[in-house]
Amino acid sequence: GPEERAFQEKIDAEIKIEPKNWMPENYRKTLIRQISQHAHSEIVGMLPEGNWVTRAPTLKRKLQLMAKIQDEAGHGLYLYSAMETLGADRDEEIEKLHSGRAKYSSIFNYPTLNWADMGAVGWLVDGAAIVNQVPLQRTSYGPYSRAMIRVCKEESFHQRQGYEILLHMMRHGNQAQKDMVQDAINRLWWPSLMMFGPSDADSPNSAQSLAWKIKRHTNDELRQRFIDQTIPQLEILGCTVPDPDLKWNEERGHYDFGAIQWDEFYEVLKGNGPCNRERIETRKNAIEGGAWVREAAIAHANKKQQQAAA
Amino acid sequence: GPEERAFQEKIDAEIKIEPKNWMPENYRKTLIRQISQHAHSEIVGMLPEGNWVTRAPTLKRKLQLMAKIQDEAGHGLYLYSAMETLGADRDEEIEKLHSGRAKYSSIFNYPTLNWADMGAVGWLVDGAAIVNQVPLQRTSYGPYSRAMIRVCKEESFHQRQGYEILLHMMRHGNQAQKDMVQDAINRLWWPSLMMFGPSDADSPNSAQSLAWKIKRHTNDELRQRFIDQTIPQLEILGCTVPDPDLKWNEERGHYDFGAIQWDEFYEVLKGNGPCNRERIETRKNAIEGGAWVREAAIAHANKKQQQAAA
Amino acid sequence: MTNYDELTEFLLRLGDSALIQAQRLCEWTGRAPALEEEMGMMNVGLDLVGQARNWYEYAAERINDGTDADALAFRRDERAFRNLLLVEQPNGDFAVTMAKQFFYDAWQFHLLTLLKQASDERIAAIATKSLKEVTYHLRRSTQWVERLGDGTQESHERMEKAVDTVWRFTYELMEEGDTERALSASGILPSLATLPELWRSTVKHTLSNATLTLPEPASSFYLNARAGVHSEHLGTLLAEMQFLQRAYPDASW
Amino acid sequence: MTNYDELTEFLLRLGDSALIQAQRLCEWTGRAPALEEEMGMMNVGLDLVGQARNWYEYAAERINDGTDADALAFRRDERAFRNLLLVEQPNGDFAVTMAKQFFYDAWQFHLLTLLKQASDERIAAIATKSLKEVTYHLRRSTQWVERLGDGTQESHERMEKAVDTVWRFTYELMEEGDTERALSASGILPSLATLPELWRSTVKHTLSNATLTLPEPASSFYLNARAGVHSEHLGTLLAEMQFLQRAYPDASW
Repeated sequence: GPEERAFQEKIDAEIKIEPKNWMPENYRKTLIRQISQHAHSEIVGMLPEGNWVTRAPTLKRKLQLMAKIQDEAGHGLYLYSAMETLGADRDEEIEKLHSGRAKYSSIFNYPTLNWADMGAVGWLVDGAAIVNQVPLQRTSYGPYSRAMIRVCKEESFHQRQGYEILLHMMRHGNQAQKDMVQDAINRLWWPSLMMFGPSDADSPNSAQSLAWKIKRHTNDELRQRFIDQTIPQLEILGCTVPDPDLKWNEERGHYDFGAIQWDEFYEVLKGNGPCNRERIETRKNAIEGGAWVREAAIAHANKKQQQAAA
Repeated sequence: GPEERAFQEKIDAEIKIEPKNWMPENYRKTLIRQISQHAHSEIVGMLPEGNWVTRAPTLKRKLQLMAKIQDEAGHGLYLYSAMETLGADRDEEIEKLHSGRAKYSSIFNYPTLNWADMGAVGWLVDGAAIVNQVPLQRTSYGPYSRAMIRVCKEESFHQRQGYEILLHMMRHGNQAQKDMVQDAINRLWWPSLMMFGPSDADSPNSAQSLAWKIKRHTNDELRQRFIDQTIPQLEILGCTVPDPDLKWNEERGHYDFGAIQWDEFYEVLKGNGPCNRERIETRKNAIEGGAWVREAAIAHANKKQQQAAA
Repeated sequence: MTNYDELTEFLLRLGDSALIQAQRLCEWTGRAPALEEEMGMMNVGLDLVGQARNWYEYAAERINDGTDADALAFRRDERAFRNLLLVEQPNGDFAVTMAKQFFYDAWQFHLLTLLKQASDERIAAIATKSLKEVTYHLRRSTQWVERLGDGTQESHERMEKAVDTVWRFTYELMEEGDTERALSASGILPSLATLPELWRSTVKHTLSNATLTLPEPASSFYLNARAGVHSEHLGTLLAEMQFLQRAYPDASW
Repeated sequence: MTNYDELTEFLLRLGDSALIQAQRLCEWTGRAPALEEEMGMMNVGLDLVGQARNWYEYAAERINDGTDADALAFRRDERAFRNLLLVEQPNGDFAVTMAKQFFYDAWQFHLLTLLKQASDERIAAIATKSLKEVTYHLRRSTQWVERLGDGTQESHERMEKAVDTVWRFTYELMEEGDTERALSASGILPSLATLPELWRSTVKHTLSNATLTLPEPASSFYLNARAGVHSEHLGTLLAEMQFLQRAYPDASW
């Protein structure tokens, strides 16, 4: 129809779509799914860090990690707000998360097993997230685009901080600490590459999302960009990644890399990852166990309102 | 009456009273109260040790502490059994404990704050308990007397083990460990002396209990005996007790000692000690939270019985 | 253990209390009843770790034996910690957490207000900076105590129970210790004699707004944070918090 | 980290599993549903710490770099622990604790029965001694699984849920690792190839008696105790268990 044509013309002209503008139902649904997944990921992503925030080794590192966790809660909040501008309901979307109908980034289903994981999560996981998200600052939906600008800024900070944790351990640490860093990279490398999603060939929704400028690059393009920018940093650390096929390809101007174990990715996605069950259980307990608190807050606000009206 | 006379004659002749024998109602009640308090003390006494059994520093020390805790559970069992021969009900008596109507040894309301407490509890607390209990091996009620014989034997073992923990820390430990030992003694000394109960002058039930040979010595006699046997051991440790008035009295042939702060004793007895609330709450949660387990065991046994009968 | 002077003891009391309160807040990560509270608790926790660091740095300078803020936080044992008993208590439900937070915030608020006038400039400066943060903390915890106390029947009962659960540890907030009196007498600190009344007045006001019962003042009972005689909860908290510094004593992080 | 040979790895798998299972039992102290169970759990725990010590002593002799059983228990970090994932899981309620105990006991029972035939005499001797204890453990946990499974409606539901909660960690009990295969091939150990079938058969029998559903065999998923890739629960358990050895590295206890 003419509305659809006008919509696509705006998109093509890089004019942002705003909440009150007409939009195709599928655009709305795709965005709700994408933004809510992103919001869920921020919240679930606090849990692997929560495992170490009580054991951070110095006051400085404790402050950094706490600030990062706080930022993630904040990102969750903006993103749920952006999502709500599309007419979705935060509680309903969270309920989908808890019942397994909504996804979140698979990486958070891996356990954090040593302190270097707090560095590697910042460097690799936030690093991969940023590569995914930088183009989303220019995504076609206005509120999402603006949320992304703020999120990216803070995540770049987290990424540098994470890298600095690792660099410090490699430069000033003892052998046990250096082993921790390499161990963390070994465990988190492949899951980080999986964060960009399946290869373009196996990513059926990508074409439409690209046309709508919800996505701006394919999964494989972003994955390559991440690898290309990360390997030089890895070399400065003096570490390796667990991929014997990784090497610079002069001709392509990119790093070649080995085959990703997509079986593992799909297993984790299906709920069979190492920590899926604990993550969802923790979140469900938080929200269900906190129902009485939220009810009290509402009851109290109502009382105050009635008193003010009387 | 003649029954009462016959009863007292048996007592005077050191013949044990057995469950089926006639006994004055007050003798029965006094014994139920005393044995149940003793049983409760064994059980509550596991909790301060439970605080360190997960942190025992070596496999040997862990095994020793676990064995001690197991023995205490065992003592609780025999003692409740002895009490049940008097027609009392274990569940009812435990309910009295949880509702604050029954007492247990006040010492277990003090916190255990360093590893040396595991030694000092064995040496001082079990030590004081033994001094109290050795005469009870000859107490007039048969089942109680027999339980005491077994309990005393195991507690002597615990006492020696506790002392050995302290001796090892003093002889082979570093300064921090020696400080722990002195600290533990400083905290546990006075509460251990209070374990013998108020001075005879303030102990109204003692006379009757002595006549009935439920008790065989006064509180003050037992306290003096404990001090006299403990101070030489203290000197071997190379430690002190926090009592400036303690000194050998050549004339009396006993150690003189300072005034006991009975205010603190009565406060703790009233439920206002440092850990009374936690101790009772833990026990209540264990018994109430485990109700479904006990019900299941009964239901299962009934099913098996019915199947066997069919 | 190094023999700390009175001012050092006082600084550790402030630093340790802030750190342990923050550590309990960290335990809530990902478990709060609402996203806004994840942020709120982490925000308060961040302020408190920052305050702890300021107090520790000053304490370390005074101790002057090569120790530093991290060593004070991560290498002292339970018996050397000087934090209020209140803050080491387990989190319990959100009502217990808020009761602890509110009682602690009210104490910090009035204490820091007094300490702004300290003749020791370092203390006055840290107090002034911290007070800005704590003013917000107190507003937040006051609101929550009121919301939960005067919310639903369930929240009211939980909040009453929470106050009852932690109340006995509040005697420390009502007690002017010998250390403080000596520091005031020597002119380093202003008089803190009014602190108990200020604290009780704030608590009375808020509990009343929250339709909660104000208990009689708690009385002191054996446990004594000033002498490092803690409840049994602190030991396992420290085992977790200090793990890395203990397991890798020569490491730089 | 010292490079352990295959037999050492195998000994640590046995020792670490016994120790961590015992540590979880210690957490129940004073909290069991009946006094008889306080005794029962502590009794099993004692046997297991004793077994752990035997395996560690042999491992320490093989490592032969001055380490000893205590150092293996209290000075290794999470990534060096080789215990089954099952035993590090939190206790949950009594049903979860019993599900863990039963699955572990059944594994130990059949494994030790096979190991009695080991050509390595030290292993055969420890296995023979341990098996007497474990035979009792298995009888006890089997009875409890049956009582709870076929008890009341509530206990049945809790027991079903408990099996479901820990089942995914049982894949390790069904898996003959490369280490074991190599040790069998070199004649040090007898073949352990039948262990999965033996374990599953015992579990099937008991769950059936207990009117509980036997799940499909669990499949392996990333976590891998053989490589020290544990769940997040082990780290805090070790922080507590190892505290004194970590905080006082030069102490003798």
